[in-house]
Amino acid sequence: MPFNLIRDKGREGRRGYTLPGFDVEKIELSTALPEKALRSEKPHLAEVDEPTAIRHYTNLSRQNWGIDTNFYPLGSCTMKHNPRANEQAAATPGFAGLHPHQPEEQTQGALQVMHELQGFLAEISGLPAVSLQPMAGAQGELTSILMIRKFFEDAGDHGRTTVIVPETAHGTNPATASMASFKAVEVGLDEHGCVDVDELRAMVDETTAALMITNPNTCGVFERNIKEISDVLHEAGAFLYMDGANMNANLGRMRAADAGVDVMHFNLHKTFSTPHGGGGPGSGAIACSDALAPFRPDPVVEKRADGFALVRPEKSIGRMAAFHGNFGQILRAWNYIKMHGPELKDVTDMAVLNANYVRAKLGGTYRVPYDELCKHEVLVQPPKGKKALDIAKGLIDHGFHPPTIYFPLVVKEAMLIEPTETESKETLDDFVGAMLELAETEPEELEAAPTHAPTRRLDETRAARQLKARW
Amino acid sequence: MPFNLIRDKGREGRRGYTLPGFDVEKIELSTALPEKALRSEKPHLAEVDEPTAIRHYTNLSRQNWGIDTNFYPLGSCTMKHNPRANEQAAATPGFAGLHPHQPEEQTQGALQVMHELQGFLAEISGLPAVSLQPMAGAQGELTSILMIRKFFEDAGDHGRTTVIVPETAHGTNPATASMASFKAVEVGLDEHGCVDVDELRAMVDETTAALMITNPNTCGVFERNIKEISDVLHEAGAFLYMDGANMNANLGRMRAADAGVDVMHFNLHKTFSTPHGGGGPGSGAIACSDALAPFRPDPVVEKRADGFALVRPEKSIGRMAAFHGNFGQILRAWNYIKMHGPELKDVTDMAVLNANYVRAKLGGTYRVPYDELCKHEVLVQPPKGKKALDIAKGLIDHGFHPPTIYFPLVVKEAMLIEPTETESKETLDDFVGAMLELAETEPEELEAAPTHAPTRRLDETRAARQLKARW
Amino acid sequence: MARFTPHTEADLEEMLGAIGVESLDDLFADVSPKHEGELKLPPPLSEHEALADVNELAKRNAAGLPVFVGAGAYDRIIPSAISAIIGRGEFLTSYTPYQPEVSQGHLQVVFEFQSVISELTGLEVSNASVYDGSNAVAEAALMTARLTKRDPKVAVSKGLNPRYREVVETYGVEVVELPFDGGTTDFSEVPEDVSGVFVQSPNFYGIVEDVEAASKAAHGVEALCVAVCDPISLAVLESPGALGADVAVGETQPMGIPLTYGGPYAGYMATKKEFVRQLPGRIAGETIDEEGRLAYVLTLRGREQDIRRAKANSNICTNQALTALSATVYAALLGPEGMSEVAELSASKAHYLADRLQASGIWLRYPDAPFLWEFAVEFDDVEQVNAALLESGIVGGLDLGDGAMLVAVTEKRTKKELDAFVEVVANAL
Amino acid sequence: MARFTPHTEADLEEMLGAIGVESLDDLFADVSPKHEGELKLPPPLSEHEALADVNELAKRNAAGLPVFVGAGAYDRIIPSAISAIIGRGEFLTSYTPYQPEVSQGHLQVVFEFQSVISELTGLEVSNASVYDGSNAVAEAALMTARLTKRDPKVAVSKGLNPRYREVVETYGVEVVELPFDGGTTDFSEVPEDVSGVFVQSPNFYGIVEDVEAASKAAHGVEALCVAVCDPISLAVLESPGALGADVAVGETQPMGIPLTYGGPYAGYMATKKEFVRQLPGRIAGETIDEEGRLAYVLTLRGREQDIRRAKANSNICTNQALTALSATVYAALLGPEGMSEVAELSASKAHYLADRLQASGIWLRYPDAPFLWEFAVEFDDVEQVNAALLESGIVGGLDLGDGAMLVAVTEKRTKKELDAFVEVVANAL
Ligand SMILES: Cc1ncc(COP(=O)(O)O)c(C=O)c1O
Ligand SMILES: Cc1ncc(COP(=O)(O)O)c(C=O)c1O
Repeated sequence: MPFNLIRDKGREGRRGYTLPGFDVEKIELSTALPEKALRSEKPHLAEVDEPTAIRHYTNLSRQNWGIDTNFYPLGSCTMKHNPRANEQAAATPGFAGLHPHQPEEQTQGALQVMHELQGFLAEISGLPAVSLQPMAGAQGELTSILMIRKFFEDAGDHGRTTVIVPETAHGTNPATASMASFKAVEVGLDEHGCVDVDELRAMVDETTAALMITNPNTCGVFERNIKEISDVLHEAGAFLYMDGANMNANLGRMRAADAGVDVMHFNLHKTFSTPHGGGGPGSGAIACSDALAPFRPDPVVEKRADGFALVRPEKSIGRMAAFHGNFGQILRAWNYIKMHGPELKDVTDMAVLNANYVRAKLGGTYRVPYDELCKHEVLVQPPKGKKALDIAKGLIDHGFHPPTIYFPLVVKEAMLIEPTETESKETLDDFVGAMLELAETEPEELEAAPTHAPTRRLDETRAARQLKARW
Repeated sequence: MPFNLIRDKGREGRRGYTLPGFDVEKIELSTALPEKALRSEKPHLAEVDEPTAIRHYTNLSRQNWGIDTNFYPLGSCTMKHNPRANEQAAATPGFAGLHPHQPEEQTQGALQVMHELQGFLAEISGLPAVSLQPMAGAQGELTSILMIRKFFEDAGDHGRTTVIVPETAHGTNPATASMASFKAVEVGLDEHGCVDVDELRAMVDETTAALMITNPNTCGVFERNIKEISDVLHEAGAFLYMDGANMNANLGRMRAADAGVDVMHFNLHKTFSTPHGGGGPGSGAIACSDALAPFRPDPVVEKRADGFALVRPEKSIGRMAAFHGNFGQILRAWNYIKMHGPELKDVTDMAVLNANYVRAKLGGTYRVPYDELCKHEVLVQPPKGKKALDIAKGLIDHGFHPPTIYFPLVVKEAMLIEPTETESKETLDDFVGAMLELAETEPEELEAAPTHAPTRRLDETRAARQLKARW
Repeated sequence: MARFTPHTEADLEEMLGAIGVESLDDLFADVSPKHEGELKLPPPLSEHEALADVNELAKRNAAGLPVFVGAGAYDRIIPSAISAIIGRGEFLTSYTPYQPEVSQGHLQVVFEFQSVISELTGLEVSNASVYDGSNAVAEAALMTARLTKRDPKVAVSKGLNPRYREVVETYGVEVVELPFDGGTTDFSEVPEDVSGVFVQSPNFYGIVEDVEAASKAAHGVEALCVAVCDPISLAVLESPGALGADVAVGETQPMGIPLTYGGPYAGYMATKKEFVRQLPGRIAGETIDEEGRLAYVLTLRGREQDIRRAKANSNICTNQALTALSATVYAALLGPEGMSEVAELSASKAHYLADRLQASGIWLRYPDAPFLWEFAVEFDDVEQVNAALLESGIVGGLDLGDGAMLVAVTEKRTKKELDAFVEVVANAL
Repeated sequence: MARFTPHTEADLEEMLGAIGVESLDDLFADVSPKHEGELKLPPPLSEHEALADVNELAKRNAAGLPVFVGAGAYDRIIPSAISAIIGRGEFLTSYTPYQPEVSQGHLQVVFEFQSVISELTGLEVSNASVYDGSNAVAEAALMTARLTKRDPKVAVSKGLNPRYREVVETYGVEVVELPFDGGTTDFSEVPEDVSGVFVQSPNFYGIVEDVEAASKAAHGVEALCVAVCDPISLAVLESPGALGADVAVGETQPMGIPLTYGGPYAGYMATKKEFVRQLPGRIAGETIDEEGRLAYVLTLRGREQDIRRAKANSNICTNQALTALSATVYAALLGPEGMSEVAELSASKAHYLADRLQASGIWLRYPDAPFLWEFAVEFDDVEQVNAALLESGIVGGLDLGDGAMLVAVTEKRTKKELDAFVEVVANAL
C-alpha cells in the first residue's frame, strides 16, 4: 500500500483546524514589522483537512509495533508495560495546563510531586540528594559528570582529566565523558564480563575523575566487585558514577549508596515505565551523595515552612534545561512508584526471573557467553554460522520485536534480551519457541526475512549516500 | 497469526486490576445472604494481567477497519469523519461523572445541553417539539409510531390498524410498525424509485395510521412528491412520519415541516457524527408537530424561570429508556452542531456533491438505476455478469470498505454508496478507479477476494448451523 | 466551508464540471419544498470555543462528588485502560460488522462479550447488547410472548426497578403486579395467562430475591422466568441459569461504563440455546474462512429486521457496541476475582453504612431482608436530608417519594465519605 | 505481587524449576552488597487511589486560568486530534526505530517532522529533535565549534532567552555579550574568535531582530550564525535560512504541546546540508526496501554515540519523539495558513493589549521596537501587580526583576481577558 507523505495528500487551501475569529482589530504585520522581516514565500507545509490528517497518522501508527502490540524484549531499554493510569495522570488539566514560569505559590501540587519523587529516588538509591531535571539518561550522565568536574574545580584540583569507562559501556558513557571535556579511557573485563578490578587498580591515579559503571552491566551481569571498585576510586580521590539504565534489576535488592556509588542516573522511562514514545521523551533523574549535592543543577525542590520551593543548589553547575525537565515523565514515574511502594522489589524479582528463565531455555542452543545468573536481561549469541541480524529479522516474522543486537560490543553477534517483568510465561515460551526454531532455520530463508512485515529489509547505504531527509 | 480469545491468554490467579483495600470490616456474604443465593462455581471469565489485556484488545482493533483507517462509503450509514473534539467533550468529568438520578438543580449544565439541542433539531426540521430519548434510529421510529398510536387512542379512533411503508424502506420501518402493533403494508414505487403517489392514494383510508417515508429514500433519490403525499395522508386523517436517517442530504436545504411531515427521527450518530462505535451506541432523537407533542416520551427538557427542568409531556407514551437516552451522544451532536451553525448547509451540499461526483464517474460502467440527480448517496449495480458481493470483496483488497450491498431490496445487486462530505476528491478518485478496475477484473479473481484482509471469505452457513456464540 | 470538509474552490469547480451542473444549488433542483435562507442556529464556533462552552456548562453540573444514589446506575471505579481501548479509532469509527473480513476485531469482541454474559448468567447464549437495561427487560417481555405464543403479559413486583416497568408498559406489554412484602416478592400466586414472570435480584431495594421460586412459579403456569440482574452481583450470587431462569437481562453500566447522565449504557440479554431464535439483536458466532482459519461473523441473521422486516424479533439495528466493549474489557481486567471483590467491597461498605445509620437511630425500611449494596432508609423529609448532604458536598440517595431514601454504596466510597454521610444525616434529623 | 506482573504461584514454581534455583532470593546470590529489608516507600496504592491523589494535588496548582506569561513556553490552542494520535499505543509504547521494518510509522513521522522544520527554517536538513529549546541552543553552540574548529565561544545578547544562555554555559561554552539597545542587538562588533553568533528572533523581549545583520556579522569573522526562532513566528517571518543563518534552533512547544510545567517539549535543529555531519541526534532518511518500495530508516548513524562513542557529535540517545509527533500533527492540521493565522491573532491581540496599557498610562520598555506577541511593560512593583492579577484569576507576566514584566499574548486569550488584564493592572497602580 502506498504510504504517501502528508504533504502529498493535501491541496492548496485545505484546512485541518479552525481558529477563533479576530475579536480585536487585526493588525497588518506588514505595517507592524519591517518589510524585510516578513516571509516572502509561505512554507510548503501540508494543507489537509482533519479527516485526512487523522487517517494518515492512524495508518502510520499501524505500520509500527509497540509494547501494546508485540513482545518487545529490547535489551537495555526495559520495554515494560506502560500503565494507562500514568497517561491519565499526565492528562490531568491541573498539571497539563501549568506554565513553568508560574510562581511557586501557584504550583504547589506540582512541586509536591517533584519533592516526593526526589524522596522516592533517594530511598531507592540510598543517596540523599536528587535532581529531576535531566531529560534522558544521557543527560543524567552528563549532569553527573559535570557535577564531578565542578567538584574538582571547586576543590582546586585541576589535574582530573580522565573518566574511565568499561569496554561494555553504553555509547552514551564515553560520549558523555567527552562532552564534559574529559578524556574517556577504557578498562577491560574479567571472565564474568565485569570490570577487571586489577586492571582498574593499575589505571586509577590522581588524573582520574571518575569511573562510569553500569550495574548490572550491559551483559546483564551484576558487577559483584562494585564495593571494591568504589574503594579503589575513593582511595584515589575519584568518584564512582553508576549508569542506572538497568535499575530494573536492582529495586529493593541493591542500593547504590551501599555499594559506594557517589552519583547515578535513573532512566525514569525505563525503570518507572513512562512510555518510550517511539524514542522519547525520557527522563534521567540523578541521585548523589552529600558531597556532590551542592553541585546539582538548578533548581531542586525543597520543603520549607511555607511550602515547597525551587532552590538553586549552592554550587550548582547551572541549568541543564530551560525549565524543570520533563515534568510529564516525572509525574508518571511518581504515580508508578506510588502504585508499587515497597512492591517495587517484586518488579525486580520478576524481571530477573523472566530473564533467567529465557537464559535457561535458550542455553544449549544459543551460546550464553556469561552463563551464570543473569539479572534483568540475558546476553546470548546465535548458534555458530548464524547472524544476530538474521535471527532478529526472523523474529519479526514470528511476531516478536527483536532484542537489541550487536550491543554490547565486546561480544560478537550479541543479542541482548530483556523480557521485563510484565510478560507472562506463555509469551516467553512462545518467544523461546521462535528462537529455537530460528536456530534451525535454513540460512537462505533467514536472510530473506522479514517477509511478513510492512517492509522487507532496507537499503541503509542508499539512505546515507543519497541523503534525503525532507520532502 | 493466531488471535486467541482473551480467556485463553489467562491463568488462574492472574489479575488485571487492583482495587482499593477494605477500609471497613469485610462482611462475609455467606453470613449476610442465604446460602443458596451464593454462587457455587465462579464464572469462567478471563484471568489476565493488564499488559495482556491491553495487547489483546489493541491487536483486535488492528483487525478492524474504521473511518479513521479507510474510506468507508457504507450507504445509509453516513460514515463521516468523527471530530475528536466530540470525544473530548464527552470525556469532560463534569458530564461523564453525572448520575442520571441527580436532581435537576445539580444537572443544569446537562439540561441546558439537552434544551439547546432540542432547539437546534426543531430549527433543522421545522418541527416545534423534540424528544432526545430514543437511543437509536429504530427506537426513534418506534417512539414516533407509538406516539401516533397513542394519538389515535386518545382521539378515540380505534380503527387505525395499518402503517404503510414503501418497498424501499429500511428493515427497521416495517419491524417498527409490527412492534407498535400495526400491520405493515407496502406501497410500490414510481419510475424514479419514489413512492407511487397514485398507488398510495388508492391505499390510504380510515384504517391508515401513517406512512413511513424516508427522504431522500434509500435509493438516494429525493421524494419529490412528498408534499402531495403528506396531503393525501392528512386528508385521510393519517400522519406522515419521516425516517431521517438520510438527513445528511437535507440540512438547510429542506425542512421536514415544510413538506408536511408530522414526526421524524434523526440519527444523531449519522448526521451529527457521533461515532458509530462498531455498531453503536447511536441516538435517535425525534421531532414532531404540536399535535403530537403531548405524546412524546417522558421526560423532555423545558426552560423555566428557575432553570431547566425535566418534564413529562401531558399525554406521554411513557418512557423509552431508563434515563435520558444516550446523553453522551446528545452532547456530541450538540457540540457538532455548535461547531457548524448555519454552515450545516455546506455539510449537505458537499455530501450531495460527493455522491453525484461518484455517480457521474461510475455511470457508464456501473448501471445507475435511477440516473438523475442523487442526493447524499448513489445506488449503482455492477456491470452485467458481476455480483455486488464480489465487487465488495474486491474493494477490500483495494483498501476501501465496501458500500452497503443488497439494499435496498427493490434493485438487484444493489450497491449503495454514501461517500459523505468529509472525503476528498482524491479519495473519491481512487475509489472510482478501484471500482472501474473491478468492473474489468476476471470473475475468478473477484470470487477469490479478499486476499489482503485479515481473513478470506467466511463460511456463514456453518456459523448458523453449528452455532457457537460463546467460549 | 464547513469544518470537516476538504474541498477547495478548485475541487468544487472540477467536481461540478464532472457532474455537469453549474452550481451547488443545481444539485438540489429536485428538492421541493426547498428551504430558502439560513438555518437559525448560533454562528459556528471553532473547536476551541466550543470546548470552552462545554467546560463552562460542565461547571453547572454537580459532578465529582461522592454519589450515594444508584437505582439502576452505579458510580463504580473504572479502570483507566478501558478508555484507551475504546478510543482506538478502529473500534470507535467502525460500524456494524457487515463485512466480517475487515471487522474481525469487533466481531471477536462481541463474541467475548456474549461469553462473559453467558458465564455470568449461567445461560447458553446471549446477544451483542440492546440499548439499556430497561430495553433488555422490555425486549425480554416481548420474547416471552413469542416463545409462549401468548399475549405479552408479565408478572412483576415492586422489586422491579420502576423505570424498567415503565418501559415495559410503553412497549405495549400488560403488567400484573405480584405482592411485595418485607422487601421481597411473593411468587406463590402467579396468574395463569402470563407469558413471563420477572424477578429482579438484587431487587430495586437492593435485596436478594429467590430466583428459584420465581422460576418455579413461572414454569408452573408454563410461562418463562426472566431474571433481571446486576452483572456485578453475578460474580457472587448464584447464576439465574442455575436457578432455573429462562432469560436473564440487565444493565452492564456497572462494568466500566461512566455514568454520563444516563447513557450510553448497554443492556444485556441471555437465554437458553433452545430459545435463541427468539432473541432480538445481533449475535456473533464462530466459523472459519476459506483457508480454515477461525473467525467470527454475525449469525442467525434471520431474526433481524434487515432480513425479516415486519416479522423480525425486534426492530433493533444499531445497538451499544462500544459500551459493550467497555464491559468486555472490564471483565477481562477484573476477572472473576476482581468482580467478586468489587461486590464484596460494596456490600461491606453498604453494611457498614447501614449499621452506622441504624446506630444513629435511623430506620431501614426492610431491616430483616438480605441486601447487597443498596438499601432503603426512612426519613420524614428526604428532600431536606439530601439538601443537607449536598451542602456538605455529598450527593444523597434516591428520594422514593414515600418517606424513604434509596441509598447505594459502591467500592468507590471511602470510609471517610461513609462517616461524613452518617454525620450529616444524623445532624439533619 | 506487583501491579503489572502476570505470574501466579504456579508460574513461579515452574519457572524457578526451569532455571534450577529454589527461590527468588537465589536469583540474587551474586548481588553484593545486598539490600535487606523493605524499601521505605509509602504502601502501594490501587490505580483509583493513586489517581485520586493526582486529582487532589492538581487542585493545588493554579491551572486553567488565563496565562499572560510566556518567556519560552506559550499557552496556545491545541487541537484535540493531537492527543488522539499520540495516544495510539503503537506510537506511545514503541522505542527508537532500530528495527525499521516494524517502525515505518514512526520513521515516516520523523521524516515529516524534519520536513516541517526544514520548510519553516528555510534550511536543508534537520534532526529528529533534541530535549528542548535550551538544549538545541547549547548543541548548536557546540556544533559551531566543531564546524569552525574553534573553541566553543559564542556571541549572544540579552535578547537571547536567559534560560537558554544558562544552559549554553552549563555545557561549557564561553559566552561573550553583544550590546543590546532599544530592544535589539547590535551586531556591528563581534569578536573575531567566536565560533558562533546567536540571534534570537523574536528575541526574549518579543522583538523581531535583524537576522541578516547577525549572519553577516558572523560570516565576517568566519563564524557561524545561529538563529533561535519560535516556529510559529516562522509562519510569517522570513526564514533564517533565507537571511543567511547557518543553523536554526528552537522550541516546538508552541506547536500543539501542552505546557505541563515545563516539559516534555521538543527542541529542533536545522542546518545546511554541508553541515549535516556535525548535526547531533537522530536523522531519518528515505530509502527503499528489497522490493524497491519507498521506506525510511535512521541514517548517518556515524554521528551518534552508539556508533562513534567518545567521538560522537553528542551523547544524546533518547530524544523527544512523541512530542515531536505532536508538533508534526499540529503542522498538518494548521497548515501554513493556520499557523500564520495563529501568529496574526496573537500579534493582533498583543498589540491591542499593549495599546490599551499605554492608553492607561503604562509604559512599554521598548516602545519603538517591532514586537510580535510578547512585550515588556514597566511597573514599580511587578510582584504586587501580579498578585492583583492572580486575585482576579489571571496569571500575570514574567517578573523580569528590574521593574518590568514580560507579557505574552497568544491566540487563546480573548478580548474579555485582555480587557480584564488592563482593568486590574490600571487599578493596581
Ligand atoms: C546502559 C544505558 N545507559 C544509558 C542510556 C542512555 O539513556 P537515554 O537513552 O535515556 O539517554 C541507555 C539507553 O539506551 C542505556 O541502555
Ligand atoms: C434508512 C434507515 N432507517 C433507519 C435506520 C435505523 O437506525 P438505527 O440503526 O440507528 O437504529 C437506518 C440505519 O441503518 C437506516 O439506514
